[in-house]
Amino acid sequence: MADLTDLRDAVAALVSDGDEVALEGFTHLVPFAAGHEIIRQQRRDLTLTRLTPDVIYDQMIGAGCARRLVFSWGGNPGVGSLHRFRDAVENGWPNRLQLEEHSHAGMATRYVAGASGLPFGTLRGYVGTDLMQHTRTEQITCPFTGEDLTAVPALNPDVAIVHAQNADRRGNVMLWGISGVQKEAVLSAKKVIVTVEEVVDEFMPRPNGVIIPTWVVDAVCIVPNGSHPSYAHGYSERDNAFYEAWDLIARDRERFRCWIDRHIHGTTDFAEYLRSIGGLDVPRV
Amino acid sequence: MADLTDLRDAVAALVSDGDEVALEGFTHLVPFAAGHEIIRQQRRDLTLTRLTPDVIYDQMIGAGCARRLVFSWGGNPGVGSLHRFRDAVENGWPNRLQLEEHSHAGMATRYVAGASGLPFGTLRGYVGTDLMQHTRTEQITCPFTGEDLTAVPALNPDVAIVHAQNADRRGNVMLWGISGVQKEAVLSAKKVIVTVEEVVDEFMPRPNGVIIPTWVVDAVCIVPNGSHPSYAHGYSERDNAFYEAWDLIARDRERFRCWIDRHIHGTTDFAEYLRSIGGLDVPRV
Amino acid sequence: MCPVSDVGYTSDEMMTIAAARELREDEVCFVGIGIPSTAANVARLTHAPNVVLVYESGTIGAKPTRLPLSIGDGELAETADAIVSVPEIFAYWLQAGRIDVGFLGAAQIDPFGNVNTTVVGDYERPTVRLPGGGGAPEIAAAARRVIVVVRQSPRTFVEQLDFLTSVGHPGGPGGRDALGLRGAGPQIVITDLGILRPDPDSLELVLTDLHEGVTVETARAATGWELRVASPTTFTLPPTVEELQTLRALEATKKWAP
Amino acid sequence: MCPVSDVGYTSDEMMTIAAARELREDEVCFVGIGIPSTAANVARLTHAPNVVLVYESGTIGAKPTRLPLSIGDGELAETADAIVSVPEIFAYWLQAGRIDVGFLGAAQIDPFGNVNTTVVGDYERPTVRLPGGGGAPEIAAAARRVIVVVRQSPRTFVEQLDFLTSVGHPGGPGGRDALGLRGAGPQIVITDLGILRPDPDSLELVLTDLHEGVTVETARAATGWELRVASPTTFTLPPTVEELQTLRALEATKKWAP
Repeated sequence: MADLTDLRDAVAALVSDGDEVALEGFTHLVPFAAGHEIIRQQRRDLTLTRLTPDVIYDQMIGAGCARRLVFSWGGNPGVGSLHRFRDAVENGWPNRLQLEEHSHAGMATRYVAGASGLPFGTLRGYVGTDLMQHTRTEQITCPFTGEDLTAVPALNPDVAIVHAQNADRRGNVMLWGISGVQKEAVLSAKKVIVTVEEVVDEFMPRPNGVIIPTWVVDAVCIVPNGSHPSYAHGYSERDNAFYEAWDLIARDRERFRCWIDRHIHGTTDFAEYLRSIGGLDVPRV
Repeated sequence: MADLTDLRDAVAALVSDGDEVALEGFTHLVPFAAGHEIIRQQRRDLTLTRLTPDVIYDQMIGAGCARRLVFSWGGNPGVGSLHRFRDAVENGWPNRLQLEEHSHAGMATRYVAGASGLPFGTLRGYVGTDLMQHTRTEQITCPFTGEDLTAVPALNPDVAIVHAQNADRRGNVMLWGISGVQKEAVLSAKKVIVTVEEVVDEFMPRPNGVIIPTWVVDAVCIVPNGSHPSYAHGYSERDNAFYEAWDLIARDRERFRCWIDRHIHGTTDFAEYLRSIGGLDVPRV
Repeated sequence: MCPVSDVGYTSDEMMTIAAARELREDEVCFVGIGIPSTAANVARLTHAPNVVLVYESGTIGAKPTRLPLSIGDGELAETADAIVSVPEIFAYWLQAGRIDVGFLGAAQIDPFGNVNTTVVGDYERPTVRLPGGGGAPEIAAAARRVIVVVRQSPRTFVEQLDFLTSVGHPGGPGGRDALGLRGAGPQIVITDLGILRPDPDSLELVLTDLHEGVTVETARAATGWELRVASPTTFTLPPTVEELQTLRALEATKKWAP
Repeated sequence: MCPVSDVGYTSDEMMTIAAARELREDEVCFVGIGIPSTAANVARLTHAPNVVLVYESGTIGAKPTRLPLSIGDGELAETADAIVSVPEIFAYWLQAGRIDVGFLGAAQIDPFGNVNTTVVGDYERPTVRLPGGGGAPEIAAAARRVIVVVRQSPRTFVEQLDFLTSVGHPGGPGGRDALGLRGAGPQIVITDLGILRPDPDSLELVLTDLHEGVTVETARAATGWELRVASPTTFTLPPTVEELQTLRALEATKKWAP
């Protein structure tokens, strides 16, 4: 059974220095509040795993939380580059960042293998690309047809963190809309934190509704707007101006540092953070 | 785009003698109307594929449609034996039936591989059982950990047939409730027939709603109660008395033959069949 | 099957209730239709209200108010916390090691808890073609522990299986490890006569408990091999009033099912 | 990027519209954000109303009324026929060969249509770290055919990629077969200057079409290798009024997005 708890306590209890942590959400339901809390608690040497290390990982990498990044596409979605990610890779600031790079299909296959209790997954992929020289894949031969395919190792992060729309009072979790790899991330991980928009008495059927039973979740934390500036289908819209503003904030090390100090270290939780950036409805630039 | 068509025409056009045909539905949404139409059109030498060859395959096997059965559990669910299946295997009546036998997990993995365009799937299974001596599995070694696992060959039936609650006017299909392996069966097959309870203007969100886009379906056929005596969640209840009555009908070759002649060959479609067995609400024994 | 004896309950009722007692609160139980489903629901309605029932049709956390007629009964879908596909239930839930307890039945069981549900006689020309493995082979492999529930008779309790469908403790100690199986296998076999458990050293099934009114001789006569008997054997606690009422109320729901 | 020229439309608009024209009615198109998404929606709103747009976020049959801001825009979910998980979209839909057309962009492209979106410079110490492969490597492998849309410049059209992210026609004829790739690879490269297609024999990209007002010399100067030019080259049909209005109306929707 999941504990209904404060996000601060959940991160303190479940995320340790050196852990492999997967914060998932495919441009939708990105768990920003949890990422901020990890920055606030100054976790270090994390392996950050995620298909799309967008603004959330840019913040965590720039803040020095990450030693390693396992990913398939690192950009500011719809805007451009992730400047902190680039600065870490290109210039080693604030520290060198080891990369383990895959394709989306490869990462998805790895999570599926991890969620299925298998040590590897099989796909048609990578063949002929330079990715193969830089990442862990192996050729695997179909024992029935003799065809050569690609094997990728399972992902089993220490902690998976996702944001969802609802939990019920027993700690079951429901998310809907674009569901990305969240179910697989949760089921592949050793420990699971879920932030939710709200607790409801009963779940309603929803398009692409995904329910995660309480007994595979360690902590459920109520954090309204906890995926801001991404969105929670049915609750909020993407704050596109923030993504655009981030391009300017993250371009400059000093400006970035000030932003992190003021808005993350200078606040105690996500509600205060949201107030500190001026609430949800202000122009960002 | 799927054609909205008559079930008779769909079976005539899409199911041929000698085909591998998968009628799926895990005790829910079992496509009985389509199975009957295959009997009515006297298809022969079929390979019948299905996790749970229950009453529907008992009827098709007894009627002489099948040369081969690919399956994982053959019983009358909640009642007992499938007498026609047993008679075929034990006594070769009406003809010998070749068996390709797996576990549910293996069959599910095979459909997933087929739906994914892979020639095989991997699972932890079969090891230590006598199934391995009687069916196609191979040992496969994880190239990362060295661990030995089991590979099973993909399923790619010539035709998949499922029953669903709804289609929309463009031929998109929606089913909900217990969804079994239907999506995988559909996506693994070369041709697809779907029978539905009704056509609706718009789909509603439903628990475990599964939507199959029109462009992967060849024919959509409106057949109300088309899964009787199984059920369609939201439309009908299981006719348990029929399952119990089937035990008596199928026990005896002559009684079975009379039943098939009268109720299937003696009717032109499923609506007439339902009337011939006395409608939906009568005691069966 | 068995008439109500002078003790006021049938041997099948005793078997089902003994099985129910094996489930503990909060455990996740992979359930098949029939006695396993009845036992699991008795447990849920008595001492283990938060036991999580998983059916292979993909229903997780089902809380049926009547006994399901099939593994894919709509009642399971309507009362479940979540419904998932059959591929998912086997891959993400069973294979991944999330199931605490698996319930198996058996047409034949051997002294090491290996189970046959496939054929009696030769595979190619069977005397009796049984339903087959279904979900059982992987439940036997992956569930943290397995409970077998089966009526005891010399036809069922056999020295040598006609077909090994689901793996128990083949060859005794180390057998499961050698096969790479992750679950601990059958820890208990509950019958209409008593309870058998693997001997800690040899893993051979030993009669450890006798139900009320059953003698060691009866159990031996119902076993197709030289049955080992623990000394002393324990006597099963007869059904409590609550257990029996709960079980009978559940059984009565079959009549008002659709 | 480019100002509206005296012809009344920009070169980016011409590029997007030329890409839109490549989509045919009823085709299933795997779309990335940016120009591919814009082009696919122009096609849907003009000559191909039943084109099926699939986004890697798992939305199948999306019919956005405004341009999505990201690959996982809520507008895609709300207008889709179906939403599925990311593992499913790649395994059951792309890998299984259900995608007719894949749209790729490029940071670098070589004469055989191989694409780099990973790094400029050395992988370990890149001059520019680009986003990486994302969905592109498997789109390039599995889509029945691939359309590349990219602005033409010597920095982008290079003889030798710094990194091969997505496979075109490596080594020319037979290259894809040797790798076991199932799709036919890039059949067309649409730029702001014109259109290149693989030579039927060598599979080297050849300039076959020039957009209005563009000369062969301009195209050559924007290409980092000795560009082969078809003779005669075709001139691209300029945007029709309907095409241009549709495109501009779509672009305008970005302003009223959340």
